[in-house]
Amino acid sequence: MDLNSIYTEVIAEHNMSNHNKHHIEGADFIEKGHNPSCGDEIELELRIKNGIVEDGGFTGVGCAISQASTSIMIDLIRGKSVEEAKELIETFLGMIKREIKDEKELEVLEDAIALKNISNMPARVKCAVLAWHTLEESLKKAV
Amino acid sequence: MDLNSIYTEVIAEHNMSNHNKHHIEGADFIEKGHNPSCGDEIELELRIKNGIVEDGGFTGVGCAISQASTSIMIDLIRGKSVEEAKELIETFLGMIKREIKDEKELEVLEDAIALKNISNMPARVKCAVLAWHTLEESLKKAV
Amino acid sequence: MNKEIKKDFPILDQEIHGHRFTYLDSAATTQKPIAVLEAVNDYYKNYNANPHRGAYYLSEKSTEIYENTRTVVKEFIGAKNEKEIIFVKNATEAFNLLAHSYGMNFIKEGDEIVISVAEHHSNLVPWQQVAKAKGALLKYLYLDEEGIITEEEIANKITNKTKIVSVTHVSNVLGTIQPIKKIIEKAHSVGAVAFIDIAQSVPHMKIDVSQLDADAAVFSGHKMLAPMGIGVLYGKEELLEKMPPFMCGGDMIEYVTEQDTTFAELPNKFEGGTQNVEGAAGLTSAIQYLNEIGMDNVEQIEDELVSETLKRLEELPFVTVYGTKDTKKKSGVISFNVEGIHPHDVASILDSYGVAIRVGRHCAYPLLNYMGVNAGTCRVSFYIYNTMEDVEALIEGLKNTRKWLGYGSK
Amino acid sequence: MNKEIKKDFPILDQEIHGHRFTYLDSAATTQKPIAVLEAVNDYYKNYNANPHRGAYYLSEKSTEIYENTRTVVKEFIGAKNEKEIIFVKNATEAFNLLAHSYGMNFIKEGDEIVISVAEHHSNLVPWQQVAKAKGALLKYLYLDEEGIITEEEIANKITNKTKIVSVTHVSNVLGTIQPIKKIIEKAHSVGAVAFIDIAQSVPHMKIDVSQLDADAAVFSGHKMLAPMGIGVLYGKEELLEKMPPFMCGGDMIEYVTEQDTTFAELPNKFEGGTQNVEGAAGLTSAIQYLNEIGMDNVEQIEDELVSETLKRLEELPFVTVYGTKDTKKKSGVISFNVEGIHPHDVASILDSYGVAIRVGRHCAYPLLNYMGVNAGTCRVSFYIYNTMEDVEALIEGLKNTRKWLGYGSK
Ligand SMILES: Cc1ncc(COP(=O)(O)O)c(C=O)c1O
Ligand SMILES: Cc1ncc(COP(=O)(O)O)c(C=O)c1O
Repeated sequence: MDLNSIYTEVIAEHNMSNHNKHHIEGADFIEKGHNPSCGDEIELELRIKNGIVEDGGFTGVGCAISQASTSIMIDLIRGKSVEEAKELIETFLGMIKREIKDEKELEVLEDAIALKNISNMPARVKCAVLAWHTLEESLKKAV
Repeated sequence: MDLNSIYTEVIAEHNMSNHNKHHIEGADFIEKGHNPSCGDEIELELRIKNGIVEDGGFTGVGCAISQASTSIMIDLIRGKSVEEAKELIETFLGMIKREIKDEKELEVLEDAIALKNISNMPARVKCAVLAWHTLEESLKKAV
Repeated sequence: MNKEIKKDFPILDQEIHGHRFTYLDSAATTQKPIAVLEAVNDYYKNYNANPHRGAYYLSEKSTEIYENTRTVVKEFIGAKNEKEIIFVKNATEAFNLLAHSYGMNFIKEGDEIVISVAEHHSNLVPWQQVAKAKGALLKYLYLDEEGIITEEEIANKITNKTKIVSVTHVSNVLGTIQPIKKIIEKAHSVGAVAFIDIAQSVPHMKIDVSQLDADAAVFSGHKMLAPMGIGVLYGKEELLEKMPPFMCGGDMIEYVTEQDTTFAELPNKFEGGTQNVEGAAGLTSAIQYLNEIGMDNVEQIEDELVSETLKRLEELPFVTVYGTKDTKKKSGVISFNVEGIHPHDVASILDSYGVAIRVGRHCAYPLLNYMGVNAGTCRVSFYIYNTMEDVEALIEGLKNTRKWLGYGSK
Repeated sequence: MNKEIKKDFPILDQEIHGHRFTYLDSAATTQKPIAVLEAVNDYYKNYNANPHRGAYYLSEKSTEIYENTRTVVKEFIGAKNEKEIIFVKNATEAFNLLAHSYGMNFIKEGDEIVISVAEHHSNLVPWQQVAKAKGALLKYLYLDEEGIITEEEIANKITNKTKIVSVTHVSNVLGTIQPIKKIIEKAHSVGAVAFIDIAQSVPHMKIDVSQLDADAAVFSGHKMLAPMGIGVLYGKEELLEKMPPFMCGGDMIEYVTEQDTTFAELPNKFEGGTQNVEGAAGLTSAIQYLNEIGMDNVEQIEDELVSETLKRLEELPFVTVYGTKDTKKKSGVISFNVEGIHPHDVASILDSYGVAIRVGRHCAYPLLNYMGVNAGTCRVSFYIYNTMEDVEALIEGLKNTRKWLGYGSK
C-alpha cells in the first residue's frame, strides 16, 4: 500500500495546524457527527447568511484523517453558497465511492482531493466522510 | 462389526417370545424405567416374599435389545434371593463396562452373556442396561 | 450427475464395517464438499483475524469475507437488503432469539401463538416457554393423513387473538411441504407476524423469503454443505428494528458507559461477540456450490431418489411409509417403520451393512405422538451426493433386518 | 522455540503490503496451527455426522469426538467432571447464558452485582441488562495506577447485598492480572456467586478453576488456537443444576408434549440444537498443541516478548504505556499511545509496514473512560508464534508513524 497516497502533506498539515478548530461567533448551525465504531466525534459550527456560508469551524476529537478532512472541508466551503456546498458534498462522496473518476470533475474539491485514495483503507473511509455527512445534515436544516 | 455377536438367537427369541411380558399378580414392587434419548420404557413388576424374588414380569415398549435384556434378566432372578439378584446386577454391569472380563465369573449371568458385546455399539448400551438399573432401583426399596 | 457430485465428498468414499458407506442422514447434517473445506483452510491460512475490530489488512479481509457472506445469503434467499441477514450459530439460536427478543417483549396475557404439530423442538420449546412466561396460549395446527396442514386448520386456528404464527416449511420427519404461503397470508390478515422454519427447505429448493412475505425465516448452514457453527436468521427490517438485542457484548453496541448502553444498528445489533468468520467463509462456498449445480437440479436429483425409494419400499410388505407418497408434495425425507422391529434395531442392523439412517423421534415428539408412533420411525433423507446404489443398499439392508430378528432364516 | 512454533502457522509466512507480516493482535483472535486445521479436515473427511442423534458408526464417532473434547477441556482447566463443561459459541454467549439463566432468575430488586471497570463488554452489558430488568445495582471495582483492583475496593464494594461478582482474570486492554482468588473468596464470604472471565488468561497461563473455587468461568476457543465458533462455560455442578436452560430446542430435552417439556440432565440441558463438533475437534487439537508446548513455556515466551517490548517502548520518548510495567503482574498485552497521533492513524501506518495491531476502545469503553483515553489506545498482544523480529518491526514502525504525521522529516 502506498502510504504516500493517503498520509499526504496536506493531511499532515491540516491535522496539525488547527486553524479551523475553534468555535464560530454567531454560529447559526451547530451539528454533531460521530463514528461510534472508532470514537471520532466532531461538532461542526456554521454561520450562514443569505444562503452563503460565511464562516465555519469545528471542535472534537478524532484521527488525522477525520480532523484533516473536516478542516479541508471548512476551507473549501467558506464563502460558498449553500447550493454550491451541497454539490461539493456530492462530488466528494462520489470521489470516495469511486463513482466519479474524472480528474477534471474533481478539481473543484481542491485540497480535498488528497483523500481520494482513502478507499484503499476500507476501515478509514468512515473517518474521511464524517465531516461531510455532518455538513449534509446541517445544510438540510439551512433550507 | 460382527452383528452375530449382538443380535444373537437368544436376543431374537427373548424379543419375540414375550413370556415375561405380563403383569404379576400380587406384585409388591412396581418400578418404571425409561431412556429418554431413545424412548424405551419399561415397567418392572416383582413379587418378593421372605427375601426371595418369587416372580417377575414387565410391560412397556422398546427395542429388541432392551426387551430381550429385560426378559433374560427376569428369567435369571426368578427364585433368587434379593442379595443374589443385587450381585447379578453388579456382575452384569461389570460385564457391559468391560470391568469384568473373566469368562468364569460371568457364567452366573447365563443367557445374559449374550449382551456382552453391546459395548461395540455405544448407542445401544443404554438399551441393554435399562432393565438392570430399573431392578436396582426396585430392590433398594425391597430392603 | 450425482455420481459426479459424489466425488467432491471424500467422506463418502469409505468402508464402514466392511461395507460401502451409504449416508442417508442428510436431514440431520449434510456432508461437506472439498470446496467448502478448502474455503475454510484458505481463510485460516491467509486471512484469519477478528473482523470489525482492526484497522489492518487481515482484519479488513476477514470483515470483507464475513460481510460478503451476508450478501451471498441475501441473494440466495431473496432478502431485500443485508440488514435483514443475521448470523447465528444454528437454527436453534435463531428461534431462541425470536422467542426472547420478539416473543418475550410483544406477547401479552391471553395472546395466542400458533405453530404446527410438525415442528422441530427448536421451533416449539421456545414458544412453550414464551407462552408459559406470558400467560399466552400455544395452539397447534394439525395435519391430514398425508401429513399436510389443512385449509380448515389454517382458517380455524389463526384468529384475531393470534400474535405469532411460526411454522415449518418442510417437516424434518415426513418431508412434507406445508402451505406456508397461505399460512403467512392468513397470519397477516389477522395482524400476526409469520415466522418460518426453512431449515429443511432452503437446502433443497429455491426459496424467496420476500415473495413468501415471511416476517422471519430461520435455517442452519450445516444442513446445506456449510460447516457447523453458522446459521441464519432472516428478518424483515421493520421487525428487526423493533426487537431489542438478544446476546449482549462486543460489537453490538454503539456506546457503553458504566450504567448504560446504546446499541449498534442492524445487523450488528444482534451479533454480539466474535462471529464465526470461518463458518461464513464456508457458507459462501456452500451456496456457490449449490448455485453451480442449480437448485432445480438439486430438486430433481432428490425427486428421482425419493421416487425410486418409495417404489422399492412399497415392494416390501413389512414396511409402512408415513405421510404423502406424492413426490410433488414432499422433499427428500422418508419416514417408515419395519413391522415387528423397533427403529433402533433397524438402525443398528443397517449400520452393520454400512447404511446410516436416523431413527427415533427426530426432535419432534409431539408429531410422533400425533402420528401414534411414540417408539419413533426410521428416517432416510437424501442429498445431492446420493445415488441409486444408496437406495439399493437401503433396500437390501432392510430385507436383512427381518432376518436378524428371527423373521425368516438368516 | 517460538521460531520453531511459528513454522506451524502458515498464515504468518506471508507479505503484507510488501513487508514481512507481523501479527500482534492475538488477544483479539489467535492464528491456527496446521494441526488444528488438519483436525478439522480430518473430522469432515472421515467422521462428520450429527452427534447424539444417530445409531450408526459416524454418529457414534462424532459423539465421541465431541464428548472427548469435554474431557480434554475439563482436564485443561481443572474442572471436577464433564457435567461442568458446557459448549457455547463464544465467551459472549456464555456470559449471556449466565445473565439470562442465573441473573434473571436469582437477582431481586435491591441486590447488587459487582464487576470491575476493566470488564470487556461481554461481561458488562449483560449485567447492565439484568440490573435494569430486576432493579438491582451494578457496582464497579476500580483500579490503581498499575491497573489492578485494590484490596480496599474488594473489601468495600463486595457486601452482604452482593449476589453476583463477575470479574475478568486478565484485562484485554492492559494485560494486568487481577487478584481473582481474593475476589472469589470475598464473594463467597458474603454468600455471592463468583464468575470469572478467563478469555484472556486460559490461553496464556495454567488455570485451575477448582482450585480458584470459581462458580463459573468463561472463555473462547478462537483466542487459544481453536477455530471460531466454539467457547466454553465452566460451571460448578450445583450452580448449573439450579439454573434453567437458556437455548431451547433439540437435544436439550427429556420429554416434550404439546404444552410441556422436561429438560435433559447436565451438560445437555444447556446445549440446544446441533452443536459445533468441528469446533470441538479443533479445540481438542488446540489444547493438545498447547499441552505439548507446556503452559510454562507459553508464559515464558510471552514474558520475554513483553519485557523486550516494554524496554524498547521506554526508549521512545513519544510513547506512553498504560498500566503496570512489571511483567509478573501482566500477561502478553500492552496498551500505549503515541504522542500527537490518534491510535487509528498509528494502526493504518503500521499496517502499511505489515504490522497488525489493534486500536480503539477494545470493547471496554468504561475502562478507557476511566483511564481518561476516550480516543482509545494502541494495543499489541503476543502469542507463542511471535518472535523478537516482531518486536523489532513494531518499534521501527512506530518510529515511522511520527514521521508520516509531520513530526520530523519522512
Ligand atoms: C476479556 C475478554 N472477555 C470476553 C471476550 C469476548 O470473547 P468473544 O468475542 O469470543 O465472545 C473477549 C474478547 O473479545 C475478551 O478479551
Ligand atoms: C426443521 C428443522 N428445524 C430446526 C432444526 C434445528 O437445527 P439446528 O439443530 O441446526 O439448530 C432442524 C434440524 O435439526 C430441523 O430439521
